Amino acid sequence: MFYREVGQFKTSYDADEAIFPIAQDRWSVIVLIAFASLGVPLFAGQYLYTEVLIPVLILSIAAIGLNILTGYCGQLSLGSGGFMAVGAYAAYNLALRLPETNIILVFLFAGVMAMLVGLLFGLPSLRIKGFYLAVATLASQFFLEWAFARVKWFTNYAPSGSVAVGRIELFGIPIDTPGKTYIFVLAITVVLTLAAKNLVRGRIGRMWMAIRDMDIAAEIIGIRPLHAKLSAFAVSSFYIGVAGALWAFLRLGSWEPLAFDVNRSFQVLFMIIIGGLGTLLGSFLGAAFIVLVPIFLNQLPSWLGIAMSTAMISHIEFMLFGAMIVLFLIAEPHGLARLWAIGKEKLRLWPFPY
Amino acid sequence: MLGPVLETLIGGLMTGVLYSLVALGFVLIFKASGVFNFAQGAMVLFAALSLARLSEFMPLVLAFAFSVLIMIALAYAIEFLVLRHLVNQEGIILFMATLGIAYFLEGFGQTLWGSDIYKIGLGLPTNPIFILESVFPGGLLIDPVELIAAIICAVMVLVLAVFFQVTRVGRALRAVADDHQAAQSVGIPLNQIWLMVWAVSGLVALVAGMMWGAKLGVQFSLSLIALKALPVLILGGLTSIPGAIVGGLIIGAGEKLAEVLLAPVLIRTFDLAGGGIENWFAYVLALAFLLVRPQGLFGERIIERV
Amino acid sequence: MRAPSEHEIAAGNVLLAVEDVSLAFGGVKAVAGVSFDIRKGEIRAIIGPNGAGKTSLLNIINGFYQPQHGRITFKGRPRAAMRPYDAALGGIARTFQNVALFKGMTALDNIMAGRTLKMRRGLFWQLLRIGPALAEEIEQRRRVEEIIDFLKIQHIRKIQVGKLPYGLQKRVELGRALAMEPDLLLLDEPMAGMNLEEKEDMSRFILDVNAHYGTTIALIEHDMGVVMDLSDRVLVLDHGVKIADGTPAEVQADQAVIDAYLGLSH
Amino acid sequence: MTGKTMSGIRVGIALAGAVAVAAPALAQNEQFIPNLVYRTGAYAPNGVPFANGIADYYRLINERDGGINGVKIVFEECDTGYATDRGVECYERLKGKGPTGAAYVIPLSTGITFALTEKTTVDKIPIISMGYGRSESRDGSVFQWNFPLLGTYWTAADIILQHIAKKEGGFDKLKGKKIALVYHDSPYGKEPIALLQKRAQMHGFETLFLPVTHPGVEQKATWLQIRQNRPDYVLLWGWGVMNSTAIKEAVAVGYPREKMYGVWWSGAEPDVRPAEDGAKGYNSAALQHTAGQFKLHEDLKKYLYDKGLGAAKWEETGEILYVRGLINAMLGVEAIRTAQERFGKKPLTGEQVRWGLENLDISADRIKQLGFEGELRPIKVSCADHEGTRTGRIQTWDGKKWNIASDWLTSDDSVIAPMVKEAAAKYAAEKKLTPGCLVTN
Repeated sequence: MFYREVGQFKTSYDADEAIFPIAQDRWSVIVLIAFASLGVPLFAGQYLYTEVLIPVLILSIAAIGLNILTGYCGQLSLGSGGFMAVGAYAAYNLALRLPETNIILVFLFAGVMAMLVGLLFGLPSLRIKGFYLAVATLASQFFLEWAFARVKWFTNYAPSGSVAVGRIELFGIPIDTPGKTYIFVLAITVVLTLAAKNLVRGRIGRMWMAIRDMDIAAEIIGIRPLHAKLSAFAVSSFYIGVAGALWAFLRLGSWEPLAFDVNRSFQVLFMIIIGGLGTLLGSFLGAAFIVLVPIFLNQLPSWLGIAMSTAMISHIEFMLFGAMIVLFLIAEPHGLARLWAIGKEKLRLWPFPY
Repeated sequence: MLGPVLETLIGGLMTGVLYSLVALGFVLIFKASGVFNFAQGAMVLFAALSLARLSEFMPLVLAFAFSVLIMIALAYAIEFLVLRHLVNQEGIILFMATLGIAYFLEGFGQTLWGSDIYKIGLGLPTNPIFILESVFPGGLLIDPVELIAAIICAVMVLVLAVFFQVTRVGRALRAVADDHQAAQSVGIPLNQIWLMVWAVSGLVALVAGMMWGAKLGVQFSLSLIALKALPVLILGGLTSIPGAIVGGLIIGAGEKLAEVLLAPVLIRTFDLAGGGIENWFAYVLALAFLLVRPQGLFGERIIERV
Repeated sequence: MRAPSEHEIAAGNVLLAVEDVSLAFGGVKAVAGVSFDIRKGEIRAIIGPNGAGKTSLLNIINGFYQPQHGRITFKGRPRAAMRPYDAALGGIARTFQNVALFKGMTALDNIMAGRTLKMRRGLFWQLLRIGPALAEEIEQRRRVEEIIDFLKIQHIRKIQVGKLPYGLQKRVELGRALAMEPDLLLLDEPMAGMNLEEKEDMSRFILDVNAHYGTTIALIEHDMGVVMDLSDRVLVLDHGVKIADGTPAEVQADQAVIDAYLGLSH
Repeated sequence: MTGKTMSGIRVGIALAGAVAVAAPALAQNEQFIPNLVYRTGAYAPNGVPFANGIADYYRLINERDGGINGVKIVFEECDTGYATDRGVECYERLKGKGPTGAAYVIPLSTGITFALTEKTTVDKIPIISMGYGRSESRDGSVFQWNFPLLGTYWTAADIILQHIAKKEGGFDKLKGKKIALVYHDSPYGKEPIALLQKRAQMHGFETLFLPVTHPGVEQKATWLQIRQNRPDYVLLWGWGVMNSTAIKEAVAVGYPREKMYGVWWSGAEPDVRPAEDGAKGYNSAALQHTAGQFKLHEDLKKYLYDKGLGAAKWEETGEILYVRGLINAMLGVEAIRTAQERFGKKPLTGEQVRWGLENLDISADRIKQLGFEGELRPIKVSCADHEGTRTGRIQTWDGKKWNIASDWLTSDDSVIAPMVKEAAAKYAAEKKLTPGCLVTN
């Protein structure tokens, strides 16, 4: 009853092509964004900002990026960490060498550089598929990790190999508190998410999905695999690069290449598997899941008043993620997002059983 | 100059043998069930941990026997809990599922067995052997542990080859590898075969874990050798046992030679902060190969049908 | 047997000609020296027993397989082989024996995907989805809705095609092919696995497409009744070799055909 | 089950105990201390004993003394896995806990120390990086919140070089020699490079830097290069599984262990034990203390282990890294005690504890009183010197235990001080800081 689309007639294709054709969806998204930007700052403390909201938002951008490539276009990548590193170091170097550059431009540059590198490493996807491609993306992961540790110019000859960013400001306003950082990240996330939503429901998104579902048939209706795959690599790497720069600048502040190692790649992949392959909502749910579970596990023993060692918590985290991935792949390949959709379906009929 | 190069080559080849051993586990599973088992590395860790911890209480032989049982139980659990539910899924989904299994096993293994460094005391000689001392100054170095590992690996491959060629189970396995449905239609029970093949690759993991463990100690990082075996597979072809062996040797020798010979040149030319190129070099080598010959050295050509 | 249509009058205007084409897999000859043509506006049937090389021939026409020998002339342009993309660009659409839809997408998106070639706006406009990109999308949507109406699949528009029954999937696939506004439509067993009612529906759609859009159609079909009803001309293959070519009546009377095919199935 | 898993569980019990006390009472008389550790992953073999030492000392203070002057210590562990980003996460998660927030943070990783350096300045929480961290951070006028107590990596490298020079008969004898550094490819491993380069320039020896990729199990090529380049000495800056692997590989290529010198993080039992007899003769720097039980252990036994409250196994309490954990925790507790003298016997803020650290002055008598005699030399911290003392020794593994193999060696400040000054000035310039001592009211 609460989620009814009955009675909402679309009188034009224009209306049906709107970004959220169902009124409840439209309103809930508007309310959600309004709440996130206006409501949350009323009560959020520093911990909620820096440990939950900011990391979830930034990782969601990375997850959207990987979801475009893997979930929408069907090209498995284990190189997200490397592309995040490209974004981080590109942003670092631009901010370092042209300190007057607007921070928005810095992040755009990060995305563009990651996009170019992504295009380069996406080229093999034309010849190789599936886990062969996954292994090829691992090659890029290891190479990039190595390059940022070894080429001294990237780290401005820092003897430790660790780099740090200074003050960040936007149009003269310093982004120095968790609250401001959050709003800034939120704005970027909203813009990038809406752009991704537009892409995946238009011509390009259909091209990606066609390649994913059946690349041979796609070619026959005039979709060039080269075009589709490379555009997916480009857009995906752009998002991941921006996420990497945000992660480095607004979350870590100081980092070394290990912050973007292969575990980061796995982490982002797990987000989209658990959240839902080929859904944008899933990218958010997956990121939230991956961020919240360790926090939750750490709190759990004290809530329950039982003894659990630090090592045990870590091990459980490993086991839980592993089990969740298998479970989702078996039971619900579309992940948390699908569970959400089923829930919505139920709400549509509630309280009537049919 | 020749001495060091030869020595690096020998060292690389022997490391390569150990890679082959891990890659072999991958190949077996892929051949029979089409699953690209990323958890092979975690299985190596798990097997080695079992062996190391059990051997603290009992003679090594007994510990080995128990570990074999544990690996078979593990194979059964994987088949029963995971694979059975993912029949007919795309390869990529199965691959991701094994990623999940790998994570689970890493946590589970450490919960069960601990996360310290453990010893596997095979009583192998550790001091280096030098050969051809008359030809090269200082002789050529050979690590006896690796030499023994190489021999064990060779025996292992021989046994597997015989197993596949001669036994009834082996023939059934090959039939399954060729065509699942056809094999099923002539009455070969798929589930049993899969169980079998996971158990065998568990055994291979145990041997690999034993050799690596004897060399370096058993510790969490063992699971990372899965990442080392991937380029080997790409190079050798996913379905070929000889491919895994030859691929391992090429990757092992290639990466060590690159590190010793190429890295110093790169460092000088580009003013790098150190070498350490072997990690990606193996992958780039495999990738370059892949672009030329997508099915790998010995792999079967993949023909796509509409 | 239907009355000669107006298209047959226009016959003689060749859209696609295949000359002496051969294709072998390993040692097996799938197609051996086949020559035939498809005329503008006609409905051309390709028949033959299993393994006769029918599907292989379609695959050669739209560039899936590269023939080892022979020449294809499409719209007056001869070439040794097609590429699938070039075929699509040139206006060749097709459906498959085992439906080749994009299973994760809705029926609407599947058909919209068929209009990819008609859409021009690049990444930037797509990102914003305002102005030209939105206008283009809405324009194409309008065309696609016509096809949806025509195939009477309005009710399944927003359902993932993987969840649809087989018959409807076939219809969506036809819709996707039609969305390309093809000059030549290749149908590989469009009625396989359908019940009588569905077959009648599908026959009606095929005839309507031919009449309504003037689309040239080449189809592979096993049901001889359907073939005789629908087609203007029939090509008969057996073991990769052409054994007859002519009107349904001529083919039906051909001794070689009766021996190789009709004789066996009747 | 035996071993570390079990001991881990015992820590858990101890931990939950503390939390259970904390939660219902909402007691305000508690000092919260976060504990960044790693009990899992590639570095667990070294992380676990250290974490146990810290945990046991805090518990001992609570059990024996009822806290620091009556202020109970509440601590919480967070597993970083030695990963910098996890470390930052842990820090952020724990920094605000307790009535006054975190007293100080012990990152137990140079990478995490680097990452936290700027954050702690904003949050006003001091970092104790005992025997690690940024070498230039001993300059308290620039790095006001960093305390690399007992010695930085420049100190460590200098002590080792002094020992080698002594063996060779003076620094001038190093001319033409070749010294290799096998290092963990992270900020930790890279720290000594600057000092080695400086000393190489001064004395004319050659250097060879060989990075080892995380986690350090892949060192075959590294050691083949060592065999082929035949350096006169090999310095090892490894951690966790990398150390034991390095020694094993040295055995495999026949490099004499007597010529290998590890930093003090490469000189504990887990590093040499897996190599068995092969490690015999291997040297490492020692951070003032040695292995073995000492006076404090009487209390540890009486108040913790006899009651089953200890985090480790009793036999493990004499291990090097466990002892180091004890010392680290003790220095932190003493800093709080020092600060309490000025700010009152109540839970203190990080800012107040920082004052305690900067005015930390532990005399020989006090060390004896604390039960650490023989494990630590007097330490006096000041704004100009956040290191407090820079003296160490060299120890050698005889196959069974570590033996002290040198006199006390103090790093040469005529070499290091200018380097610190330069590096700190560069940092201050980059961050636009005005150097100066921090005054806390």
